[in-house]
Amino acid sequence: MIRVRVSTEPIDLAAEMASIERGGAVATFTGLVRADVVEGQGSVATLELEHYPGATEAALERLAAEATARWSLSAASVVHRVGPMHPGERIVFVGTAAEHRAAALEACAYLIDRLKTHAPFWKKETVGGGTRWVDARGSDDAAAARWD
Amino acid sequence: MIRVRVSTEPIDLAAEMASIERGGAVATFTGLVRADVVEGQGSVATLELEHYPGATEAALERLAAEATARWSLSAASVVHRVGPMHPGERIVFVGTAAEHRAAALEACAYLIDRLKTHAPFWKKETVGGGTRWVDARGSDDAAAARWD
Amino acid sequence: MRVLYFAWVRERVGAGEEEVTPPGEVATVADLAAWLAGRSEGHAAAFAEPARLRAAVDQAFVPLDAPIAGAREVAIFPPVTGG
Amino acid sequence: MRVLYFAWVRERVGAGEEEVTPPGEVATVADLAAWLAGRSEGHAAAFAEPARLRAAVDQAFVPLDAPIAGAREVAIFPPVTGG
Repeated sequence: MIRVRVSTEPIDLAAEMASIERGGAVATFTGLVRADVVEGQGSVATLELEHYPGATEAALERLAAEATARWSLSAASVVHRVGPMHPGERIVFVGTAAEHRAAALEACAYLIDRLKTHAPFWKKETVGGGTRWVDARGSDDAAAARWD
Repeated sequence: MIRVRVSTEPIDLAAEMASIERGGAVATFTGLVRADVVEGQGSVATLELEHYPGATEAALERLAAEATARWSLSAASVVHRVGPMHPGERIVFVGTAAEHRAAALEACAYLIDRLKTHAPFWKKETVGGGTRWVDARGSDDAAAARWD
Repeated sequence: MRVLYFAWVRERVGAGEEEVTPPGEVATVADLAAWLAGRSEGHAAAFAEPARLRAAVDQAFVPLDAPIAGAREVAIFPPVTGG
Repeated sequence: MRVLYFAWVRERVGAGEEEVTPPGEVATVADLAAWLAGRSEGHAAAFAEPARLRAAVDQAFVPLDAPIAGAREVAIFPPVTGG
């Protein structure tokens, strides 16, 4: 079972968990908006997520399908929020289910690592009254590449 | 925040998730009772978990403290069910929170790997009318040892 | 050909999408960006540093030297930062 | 000294715990298991294969050759299978 969703609605963790609980092992990753402090400007007040409608869903489905094939998953779910949000809110949820724990855990790490570099989302922060687009990080490229 | 619980009550995932959602990254692992098929005897009908009261909680707290120190976690939760349960029910929940995803994901894998070999729980299956104690697996020792 | 822009590329161009008909010698995404840079100051600012650009042709991610012949939709944007 | 048994060790012994006063020459957990084996057929069955046994002394996991001098609680059980 592959489930992919991009939405401006808050992520309902209980519903997402319930949808993937099958097999013997379930792993999840949830990313929350952090109130990062930017030097001299205070902390991030809001985060806005932009994406590429159509291409985003296709990219997430392709990642979920790759993980499902590679680790024989019984379920894979990727939910990403877009639009404006605040620190503490859920921005992304990845859930994987498999017969055994190693498969579920590795596939979950794979999906979030690859999502960071292979899905068309862009983050814009509001800090100290100004806005700025978040720069891509080399460490994310490295994390994604370890699964090649 | 370290939270450890051993209980005969079903594991309430929504409550467990809510208790660890802090920082920027949350990883969880949930183990479910599998309806494993035993050759010639059908599938597992019930699973009973025995533990060593006192020593179990101490072992789980030590593992959670080790993970918290090693990965600078903002939260670590380990909940293990004991007593009789059926296929599909949650037997164990591990949750970790950290600023960044690699720490949360690795600490979560560490906790479930170590729990399997370092906490005093024993599984007894009912299959085809008979019962049998589950044997420890060498693969679990190997998984736990990779964190040494 | 439909061209889409995202994030700061969109902001600099001043539009999320436009219909364009590049001349025949515009063969790759990089050629397209260079050609688009001549349309306005905003376009010029958006496409000034090709190393900071990424692209998709008909929703498939491609390097900037990928051909655009026959493409219906080309998207140009910064490196992604989701998750 | 309090001795605790778990899982199939408990089932074979026929009790979850008992108070025992081993003689002075019983120095290690392995010695204790061998000495306990003489108490009944059930004990003998439980402790027949030391390689299949694990132990804790005062709730700390120890190898079978660990000393038991001064221990208040010794637990003997099969390899753990939780999670």
